[in-house]
Amino acid sequence: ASRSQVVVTKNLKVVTTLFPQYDFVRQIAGDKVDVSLLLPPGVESHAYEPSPRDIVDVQKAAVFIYTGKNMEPWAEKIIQASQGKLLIIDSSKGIELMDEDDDHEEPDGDDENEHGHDGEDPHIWLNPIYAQKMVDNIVAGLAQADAKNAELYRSNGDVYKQKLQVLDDKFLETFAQAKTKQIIYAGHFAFGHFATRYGLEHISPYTGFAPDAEPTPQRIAELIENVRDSIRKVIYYEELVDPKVAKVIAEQTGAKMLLLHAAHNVSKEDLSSGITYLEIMEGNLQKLQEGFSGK
Amino acid sequence: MTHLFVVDNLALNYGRHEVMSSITFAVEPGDYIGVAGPNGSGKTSLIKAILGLLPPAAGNITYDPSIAGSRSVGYLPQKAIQSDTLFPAKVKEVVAMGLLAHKRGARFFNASDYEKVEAVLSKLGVAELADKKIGSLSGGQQQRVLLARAMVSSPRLLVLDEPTSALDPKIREEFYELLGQLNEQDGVTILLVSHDMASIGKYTKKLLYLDRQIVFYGSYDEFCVSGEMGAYFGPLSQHQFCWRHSHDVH
Amino acid sequence: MTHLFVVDNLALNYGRHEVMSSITFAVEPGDYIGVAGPNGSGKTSLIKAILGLLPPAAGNITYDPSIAGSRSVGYLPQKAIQSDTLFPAKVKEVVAMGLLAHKRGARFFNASDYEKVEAVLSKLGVAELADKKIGSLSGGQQQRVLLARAMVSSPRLLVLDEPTSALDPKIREEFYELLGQLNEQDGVTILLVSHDMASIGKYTKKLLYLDRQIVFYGSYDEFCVSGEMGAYFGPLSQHQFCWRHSHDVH
Amino acid sequence: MTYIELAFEALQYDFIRRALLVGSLIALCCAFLGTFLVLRKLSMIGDGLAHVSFATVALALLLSASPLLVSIPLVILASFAILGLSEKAELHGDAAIGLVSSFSIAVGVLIASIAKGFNVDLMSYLFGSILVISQSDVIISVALSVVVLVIVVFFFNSLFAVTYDEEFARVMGFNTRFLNYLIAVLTSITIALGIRVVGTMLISSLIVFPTVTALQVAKGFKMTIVISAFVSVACVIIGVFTSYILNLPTGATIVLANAVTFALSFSIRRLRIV
Amino acid sequence: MTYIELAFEALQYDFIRRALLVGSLIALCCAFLGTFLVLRKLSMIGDGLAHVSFATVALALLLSASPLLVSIPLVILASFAILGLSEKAELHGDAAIGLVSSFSIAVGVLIASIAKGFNVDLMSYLFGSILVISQSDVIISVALSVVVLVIVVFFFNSLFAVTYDEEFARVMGFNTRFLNYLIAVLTSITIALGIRVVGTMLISSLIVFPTVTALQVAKGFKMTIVISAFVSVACVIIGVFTSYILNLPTGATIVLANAVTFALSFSIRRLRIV
Ligand SMILES: Nc1ncnc2c1ncn2[C@@H]1O[C@H](COP(=O)(O)OP(=O)(O)OP(=O)(O)O)[C@@H](O)[C@H]1O
Ligand SMILES: Nc1ncnc2c1ncn2[C@@H]1O[C@H](COP(=O)(O)OP(=O)(O)OP(=O)(O)O)[C@@H](O)[C@H]1O
Ligand SMILES: [Mg+2]
Ligand SMILES: [Mg+2]
Ligand SMILES: [Zn+2]
Repeated sequence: ASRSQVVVTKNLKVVTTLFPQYDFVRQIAGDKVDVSLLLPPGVESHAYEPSPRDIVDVQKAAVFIYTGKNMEPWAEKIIQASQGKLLIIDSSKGIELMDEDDDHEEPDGDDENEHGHDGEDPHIWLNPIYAQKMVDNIVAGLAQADAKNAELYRSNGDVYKQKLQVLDDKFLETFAQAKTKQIIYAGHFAFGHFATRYGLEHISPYTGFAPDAEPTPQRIAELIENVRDSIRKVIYYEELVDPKVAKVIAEQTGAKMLLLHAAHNVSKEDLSSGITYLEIMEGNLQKLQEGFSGK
Repeated sequence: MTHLFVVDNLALNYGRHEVMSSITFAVEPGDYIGVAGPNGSGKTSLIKAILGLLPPAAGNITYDPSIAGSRSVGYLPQKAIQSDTLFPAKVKEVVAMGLLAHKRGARFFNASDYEKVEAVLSKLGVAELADKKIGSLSGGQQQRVLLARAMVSSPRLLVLDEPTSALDPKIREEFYELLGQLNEQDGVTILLVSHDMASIGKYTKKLLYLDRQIVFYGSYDEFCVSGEMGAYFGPLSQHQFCWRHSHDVH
Repeated sequence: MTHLFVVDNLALNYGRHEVMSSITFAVEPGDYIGVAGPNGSGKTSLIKAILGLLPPAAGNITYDPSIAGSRSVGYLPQKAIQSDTLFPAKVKEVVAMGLLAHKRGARFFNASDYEKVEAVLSKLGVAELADKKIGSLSGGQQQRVLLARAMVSSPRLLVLDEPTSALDPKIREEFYELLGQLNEQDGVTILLVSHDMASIGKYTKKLLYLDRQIVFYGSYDEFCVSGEMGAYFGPLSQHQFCWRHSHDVH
Repeated sequence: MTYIELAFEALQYDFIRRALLVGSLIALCCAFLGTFLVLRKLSMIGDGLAHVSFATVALALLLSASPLLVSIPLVILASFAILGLSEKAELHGDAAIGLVSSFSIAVGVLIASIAKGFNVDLMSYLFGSILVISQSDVIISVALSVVVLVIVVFFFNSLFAVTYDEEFARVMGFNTRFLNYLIAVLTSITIALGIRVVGTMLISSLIVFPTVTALQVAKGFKMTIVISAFVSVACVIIGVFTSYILNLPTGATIVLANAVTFALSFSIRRLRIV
Repeated sequence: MTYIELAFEALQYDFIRRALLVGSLIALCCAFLGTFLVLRKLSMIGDGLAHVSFATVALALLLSASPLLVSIPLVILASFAILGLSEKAELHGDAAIGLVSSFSIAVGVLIASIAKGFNVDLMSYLFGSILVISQSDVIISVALSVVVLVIVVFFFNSLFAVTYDEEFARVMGFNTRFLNYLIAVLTSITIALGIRVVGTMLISSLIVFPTVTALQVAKGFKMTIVISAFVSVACVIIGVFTSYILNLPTGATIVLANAVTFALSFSIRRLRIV
């Protein structure tokens, strides 16, 4: 059961690392490309080990799309292992520059030793404005790789960006009426760019964006106090992990647990049922509405 | 008289390496048997088989009910110097272990157990070491502690593999006298492996001489009289190892 | 004559536990010294200090250049029965180890080294075990292998801690004769710890009797004549341990 | 606020009280079993069985079964394999752990690859944190800890005998097989549960640190286990409060408390105060 | 396509050729060092030092330094700590590994917490996969492997002596301290590099499996190390091709190849064929 046994088509082969890019490519290119998701659903980059054909697939593909080296450090190595023809799209291109702090150090040339810049949140796709930028990057890359369909990609991209704009507007409108703007989140807070975009407050027991730091007891106590003080007793949790922190807080405060899906990756069922980025974000909108407003 | 145990046509192997075969003999209650033989002749292996530590390749060993299940056996292994000096065990804890065979259920100790431990330690001259860590003792001291462990439960059968190899002469004599008492007064059956033919001759009643088979099994006096002694230990051996006898004969 | 090594006012401790103190004596080249004393009297500790394995708490030991840096010392530890039976080492590999002290740089073996190994194994009667795994030998066989390791490099000084405790009588005699030859013919200096006073009396030239201090250091004959023997081993000891002497005197 | 006030503040939270209760009980089990494990050269078993759990969770997800229900029996089997290998293949305990643990990770990775992914992150399913123990985990932990403690106390002398000298124990008529498997089962349960409830990091440390600390100062076996139990529980309590007061991650703080205690007892021995 | 054709197809890819080259060299180093490590009860050192690397990467990120440059010296230090502890604190090797490894994870977690978390998954920064070895890693690996192999061969007899009987080696005038630290340094370098290049899972297995396989059938030490080296390299080669042909993750397949080889040699011994 391998992707390489699929009936030979002349379609462009595209490999993406995470779900958002995967979905963006589907929206932009439709059936003009064969897009595949490198990371199996539900697998953390930790436990992920490519098989040789995964790598051959990446090499045989025309386009490889990833989020950036903070999100997928291993992607760098896959890129290095590729020989030549592969077109690599860093979908965060340009966004990083927009986000850059003043004290950003210049890379010292040796990209082996590049490391994550503190405070730089890799979850750019959760901000629909950045998502549009990603779409631009992907469209540009696909157009370069497959010039004869370039026009189609551009127009599909424009249509999709329009949808993202609508999504953005809906969020703005909803949050304008909200009674509170605080997200009490029991997971690793991926919604940094999202919160900045809509002027939301957020509180999470974890300080980093990657799941390495353990929560401290005071942070959990703080969360409990916050839930107790809030008008709507709601605690949000993250996708694809066992929501232990949320459960404990819910047990102590009687709060309601709601899933806020950061869309890194989706479950097997969701993937096969063809869930989209927009559907996930609409779901998030509903959940947030529930927490922020009256009922 | 019923046998304490009977070894019947026993063969012992390690993997494909055959150690001994066709071993047949019986031990009576109250026997005091010295087991001797050259290095590698199978003494330790035979003893391990008797204790159930080495499964026979052929033949079998049948025990009298009084010692079956090994509740009344004391054992001193040849490797008496504890290799793991880091193990946190006090001398008295190690010796008390010897009492566990007689207990059931939770096997907790009581006051009289600790008295027994102290008594046997004094008998072997190491009472003042009771609270020391076993790994910090000298070679001979460790051997005495393990002797104490073998003897503390007053077993019906004592199996000792070179028990005096690291003991100083004074303690050695005292130890043999103690064994003699146990055998004479309490009727304890003793199997004692040793290379010290003089002591075997002096203290034990019977000799089992092995060399990958049974060369001799019977009373020590007979061995001295028979040609075997000279054959195995050279012309002078009679004088040397049949000490009490040679002097009687003089 | 220059000393082989001099022990000067030595004291040895384990942690806060004092083993011995004020030990002063000198060993001459060609000496053959039996070291005796009760269990726990500090024999092994003293030997370890001489070999540089136990740092002195006070005093010091000075060596003649010929043995300094330990390139010409053979050693048999008391714990001769290898505890780790799983270690994959053939008898000849273990014995060859004894030759490494004389090598420099990469310390590889050559053909003559393997001849030496075979020669010493034959001398100790274990030539046929050369290709066996050390862990599969009997206690006495292991002791012989470690003896071979101590002797294979023809060292100038041999330090043996109870080397015959597990040997059978025949091999024991042969071994003592071998030691005698080495001492007489090759001038090897020997320090031999043993509880076997009879053998010490019979084979060694000098006695070092320890009991947490030096009780006696001098020729064995003097020890027999002096009152010490009787004091330590009881009235009969003279007859028993001064064997060759008592018979001379008769 | 003073430290004392902060400590009292901490106590008002359910999750802190649970951490103290469950943490202390698991610490006690680990200290009791740890002494036997460390002396049998099975110090790394916590780590090894964590790797096994990884594979079992992968399997459970593949079969759509409950991870804990698949995990516990398979972890027990793995601990039997470790025992069996060290007997039959004549390996030291740590080599047997190494074999079983590398093998399990490889199997886990293979399962993940064949299954082409799961619906949840494997690791998060498995790894707990002492701060977020659910109601049901509290009940299971308390019940199992009590069972483990009672069994260890009941068989204490037998377990000591078989740990110190298995051959001698056999001669004395002990069922050494049974005792070995008993330790294996108790260890597996404690570790499988511990990994889920307080995480691998903490469970591994709780097995090694208190015992090794006790070994520095104790001469006898009973003393070792008593000191180990005391140190273990004390470090959990100190760690929980300190982490609250200084706003540090709790598991790591407990491990550090253990490290400090070890350093102390190591110095005591080195300076020959005891 | 037949299997043979698939194998030839595999060879046309650079990344496969790199995997074969670097994999074999690292396997050879691991087999050579593994024999000494397993016999010294340091089988789990690969695992332990992987945990140390976790802490060092956290530190490197905190200090904005290059992870590999911070990692290698600290891993070497940690291996010295393991050695030192097993000497000075009189612990078995595996207990010392347990101490150092739990402590490191706790420190890593604390650093991550103090740094207010990082944006990259620390582990993924560290872990390599045998299939994605960069050009520069190939060069470093080849160079270091050659150095390690030459040193081990040069000191072979001395290392054997000190592993078998350290006391005797000291009496013979060996500098046992030097030799111990030599093994520690070589091991640390091999492991730190191996974790980055082929991942922890593979490096741990390559240390334990081939040696243990060899121990089942070999009587002597030289034989053990030769069989171990042969098995180790053969399993890497077989694993790489098999994983290509059957489309399985390569590291896990190599581990399975090792497990199968172990099972074979275990049966050979049990059935007393040798
Ligand atoms: N590692 C150790 N730690 C603490 N004390 C020790 C240690 N080794 C030996 N001792 C103590 O030092 C004293 C001398 O021991 P040593 O081994 O030197 O005696 P020995 O004369 O060789 O005795 P034996 O005839 O029994 O071999 C003994 O009291 C012993 O308990
Ligand atoms: N574990 C083992 N594996 C393989 N062979 C063994 C093992 N143990 C002993 N042997 C072999 O079995 C034979 C008998 O050994 P055993 O230990 O019974 O001899 P022994 O009479 O006790 O000798 P010693 O007087 O030296 O103690 C020897 O040839 C020995 O090499
Ligand atoms: Mg024997
Ligand atoms: Mg001694
Ligand atoms: Zn994320």
